[in-house]
Amino acid sequence: AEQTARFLERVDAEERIEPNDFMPAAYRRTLARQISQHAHSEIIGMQPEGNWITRAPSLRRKAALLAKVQDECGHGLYLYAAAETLGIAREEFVEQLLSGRAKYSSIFNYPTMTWADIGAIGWLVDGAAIMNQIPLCRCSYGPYARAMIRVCKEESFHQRQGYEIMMTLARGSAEQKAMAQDALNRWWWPSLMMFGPPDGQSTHSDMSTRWKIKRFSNDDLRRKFVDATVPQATYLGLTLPDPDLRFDPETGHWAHGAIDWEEFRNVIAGNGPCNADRLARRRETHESGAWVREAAAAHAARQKARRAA
Amino acid sequence: AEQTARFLERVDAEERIEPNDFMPAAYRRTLARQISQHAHSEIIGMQPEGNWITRAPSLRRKAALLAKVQDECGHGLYLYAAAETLGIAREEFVEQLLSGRAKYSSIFNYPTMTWADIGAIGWLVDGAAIMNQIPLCRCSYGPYARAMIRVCKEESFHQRQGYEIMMTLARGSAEQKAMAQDALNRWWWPSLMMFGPPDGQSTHSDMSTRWKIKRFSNDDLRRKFVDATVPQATYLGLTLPDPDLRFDPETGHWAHGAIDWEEFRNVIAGNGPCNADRLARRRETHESGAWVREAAAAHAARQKARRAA
Amino acid sequence: MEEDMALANMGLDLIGQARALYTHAAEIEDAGHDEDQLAYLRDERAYGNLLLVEQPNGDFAQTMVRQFLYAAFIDPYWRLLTGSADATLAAIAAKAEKESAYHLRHSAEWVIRLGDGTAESHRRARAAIARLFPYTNEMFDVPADEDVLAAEGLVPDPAALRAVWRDTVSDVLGRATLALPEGGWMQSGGRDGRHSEHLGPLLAELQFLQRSFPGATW
Amino acid sequence: MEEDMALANMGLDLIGQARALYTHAAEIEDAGHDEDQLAYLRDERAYGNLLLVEQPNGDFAQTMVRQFLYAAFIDPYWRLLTGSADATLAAIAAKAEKESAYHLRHSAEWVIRLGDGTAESHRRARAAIARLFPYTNEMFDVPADEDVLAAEGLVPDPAALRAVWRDTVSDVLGRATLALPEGGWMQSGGRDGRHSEHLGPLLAELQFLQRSFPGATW
Repeated sequence: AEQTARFLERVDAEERIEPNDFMPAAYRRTLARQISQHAHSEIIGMQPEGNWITRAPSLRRKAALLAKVQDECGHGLYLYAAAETLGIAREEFVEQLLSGRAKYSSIFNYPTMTWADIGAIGWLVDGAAIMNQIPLCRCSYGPYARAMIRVCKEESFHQRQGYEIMMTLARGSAEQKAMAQDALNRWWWPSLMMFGPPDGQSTHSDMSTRWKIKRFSNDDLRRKFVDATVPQATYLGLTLPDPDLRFDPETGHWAHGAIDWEEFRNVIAGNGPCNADRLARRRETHESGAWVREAAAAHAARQKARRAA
Repeated sequence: AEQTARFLERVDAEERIEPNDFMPAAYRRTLARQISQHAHSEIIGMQPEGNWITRAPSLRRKAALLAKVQDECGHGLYLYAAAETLGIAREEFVEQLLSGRAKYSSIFNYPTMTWADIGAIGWLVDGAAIMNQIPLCRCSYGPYARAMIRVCKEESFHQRQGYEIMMTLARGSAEQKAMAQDALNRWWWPSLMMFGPPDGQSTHSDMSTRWKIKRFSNDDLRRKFVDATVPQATYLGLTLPDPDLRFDPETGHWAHGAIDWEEFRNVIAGNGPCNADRLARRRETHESGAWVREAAAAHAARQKARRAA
Repeated sequence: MEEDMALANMGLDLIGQARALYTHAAEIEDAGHDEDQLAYLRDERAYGNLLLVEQPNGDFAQTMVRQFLYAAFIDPYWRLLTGSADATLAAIAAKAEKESAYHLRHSAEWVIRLGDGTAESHRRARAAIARLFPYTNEMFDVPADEDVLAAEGLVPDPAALRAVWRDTVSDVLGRATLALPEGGWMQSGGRDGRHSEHLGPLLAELQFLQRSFPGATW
Repeated sequence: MEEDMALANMGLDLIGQARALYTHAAEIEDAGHDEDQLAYLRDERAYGNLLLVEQPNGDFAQTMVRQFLYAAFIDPYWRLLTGSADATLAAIAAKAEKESAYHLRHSAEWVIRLGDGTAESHRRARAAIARLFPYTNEMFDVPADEDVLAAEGLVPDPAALRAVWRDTVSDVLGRATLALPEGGWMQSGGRDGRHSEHLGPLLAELQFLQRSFPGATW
């Protein structure tokens, strides 16, 4: 109890908690869950964009998309490393993902149907991710905060790239502009859902806020995102698919229409358009790599034995 | 010896030899080899054309190509059935193909690079096959002769289809005409090789002729093919890739330039552009079907047991 | 190889049905289009196919289960469509129904063989059903604007086929010693052009030549 | 996943090299083309790539062996090209050589690990070498018209690299406990646009969007 009090004092003083410091078991559990889910999201998030690497419409776009997907893999790796500092091995996190017990961001269960989806993901999904992640750069747990600083820097680059794809389409032919609008129509609402359930319905928020893992409420972050995105859409000449969207002069914020939380719960529960495909693909990749991992281990063991001899 | 003499008399009298009739062991061996090679050629021949089913340029062409590849499968099946009448099970022939011991027509070791190759195969390869096969409709072995009658009917339909594809391309845009000419350039010489080595170098011909399996020499059949094809190419407005080709007014036949028999021997020996791919593909298909064959057998056995019970 | 032949037969029947329908649609549209225009020059979002039929072949169990689940729906659908007030549509349906009856019989026999075959084939068949079942509900939705056509007696109401489909599937799965999935989430969106990621690469191959040589005749 | 990163790095380096070369080629050609014109709007027969690099990924052994056999050639080739009389080409080569040296080291390490790993990885590595070796001789042929360029000191003679390539491959395969294939038939034709059947579907995906929306900017 005294340790816990001391821990809370340190958190209040904005000190960073490091792996060898004392931390309450629930804090450790919460962080392990959140960081590993975040890592899983990066890894699964490679799939919808990876779907367009072979079909990217120019070499420049192809290189940028491949680099982006590679960055996501890198983010996954930093985040697994940050989660491992909590005393759980990466294999365990991977096993949770493959068995379907662990969650990942529900947005990656939507399919990428056209090239414009690549632009919309960069602009909206990475944009929403950044809103969520910037406060995490000041999270009380040191390794997570440091990983997020690096991730946020790359994400904002991705977000600008995605916006630029949308801009090119919006200023292109009528077909291209229609493709951009269609992608916006499909990705807008799922992006708003990325901030999680409305305040009051969120199950993990209270303690997370107390522990300075979470610094803003879901609704606050969502509001920031909408405020930032509405003028961007206007600039693109595209229409947000929300007839109820309006600027509220009293609050100074944009107010959006009702979100279909039923859809959100369904996708989280495994019923999104691509949940089954995403996990199946991840499992296949993992299984088809088994013989390679075994070979690498066998070779390393033999090398070690040779050196010892 | 008396039986053999009687057998030769029957052959001379143009009687058909049937499965239960006496036949010399060498006759049986020769036929089993020839018919099974012919069957293998049909089965392997599905691959170069199958390569374009998903990319066929219209629904009509797609349906025709799929039907053609299906016909080749059908031909393979009749021919295996004809070969089985010689007392060897189909599994054995398939095993010879998969192990690489059996040969098949070397023409199918060339790749189909453009849509025009589908036209060229129909026109030239099926055309050459028909030249080879029409005399086989009168072959001394009854089951083979009857299978060939059916095969030839379908092949000549395929040949007309191929010619019509070439015609459409030759009368199309400059790019399409160039595509047709390019395919002709690549397929012409391999088609001439389909008739086998020049007379005198052919190893199996003498006895086959005596037994009325073979009725024309390789060079005779090749000459017929060239005579038939030259005016067709002229009609298409395409140029045969042989600067030495000329009409010989004395013989009344077209004389072609020298054939690169070195290439022929190499492709037969397994060194064609696609030999390795063709066999690998056939093996994969065979292996990936193993569990299905086992399931069908297990179900059939269970059904039988149920009926008996 | 016998099975290659049967699958090619089904493929040919299905291409033939598609061509007949496209040609009829192009005639009705009367905008100078033809079957190839409709198949080769539309983008993914303009394709209103069922999600079920764009699912990958996977292994032989997945291919056969997909064909079975579809045939169990489309065979009685064609039968109802033979009564269409549109004579051409009724004629297309009459031909297609004979073909789909064979597809249904053939695929059902395989589902039974695989389900009641070896442990491996049972496992694969079960996995295929689990993977594909969520795409079956969409078949019974009335596509946008089709209610008008149904009211005029031009097309049947697919919802009416739910019971007969369920009976067929339940009977065959029973004989295959496979369980009929109960409840569970159902996917939709194909009718509105919201596709899985499996359709795009198929269209890239399908349309490549037409797109590369615009306006050429093949 | 670490290996995903490394493979993506190689892919990015190779795309970067291709873009630099295409851009330079387009400048020299001076016909208003750009890198994408050269990559996206040429047909298969106009692609003069090595057959080796169009072979399918297959399993991880096949991917790695392919990259290794190529890197063992292209790394010393880039090194020679740094001495090109064409300053742009020399600069492209100087950058590419650093990248290819890494590709060579990385792929060689994997070939050794797989060859000297488990029985299964050894078998797979051996099969990959048997499958891909026939495509290696083509690397040392002087492409049509390049003799003129070589005479002017613009490009090196690839035939001069045969010995160093063989030494590298022989050394790595030796450490991998894998045999260097001796003799055997060698394939060719890629330089003249005579491709295997693996290239067509790759180009269909690569070029699909450019072909579907002619003249659009992306």
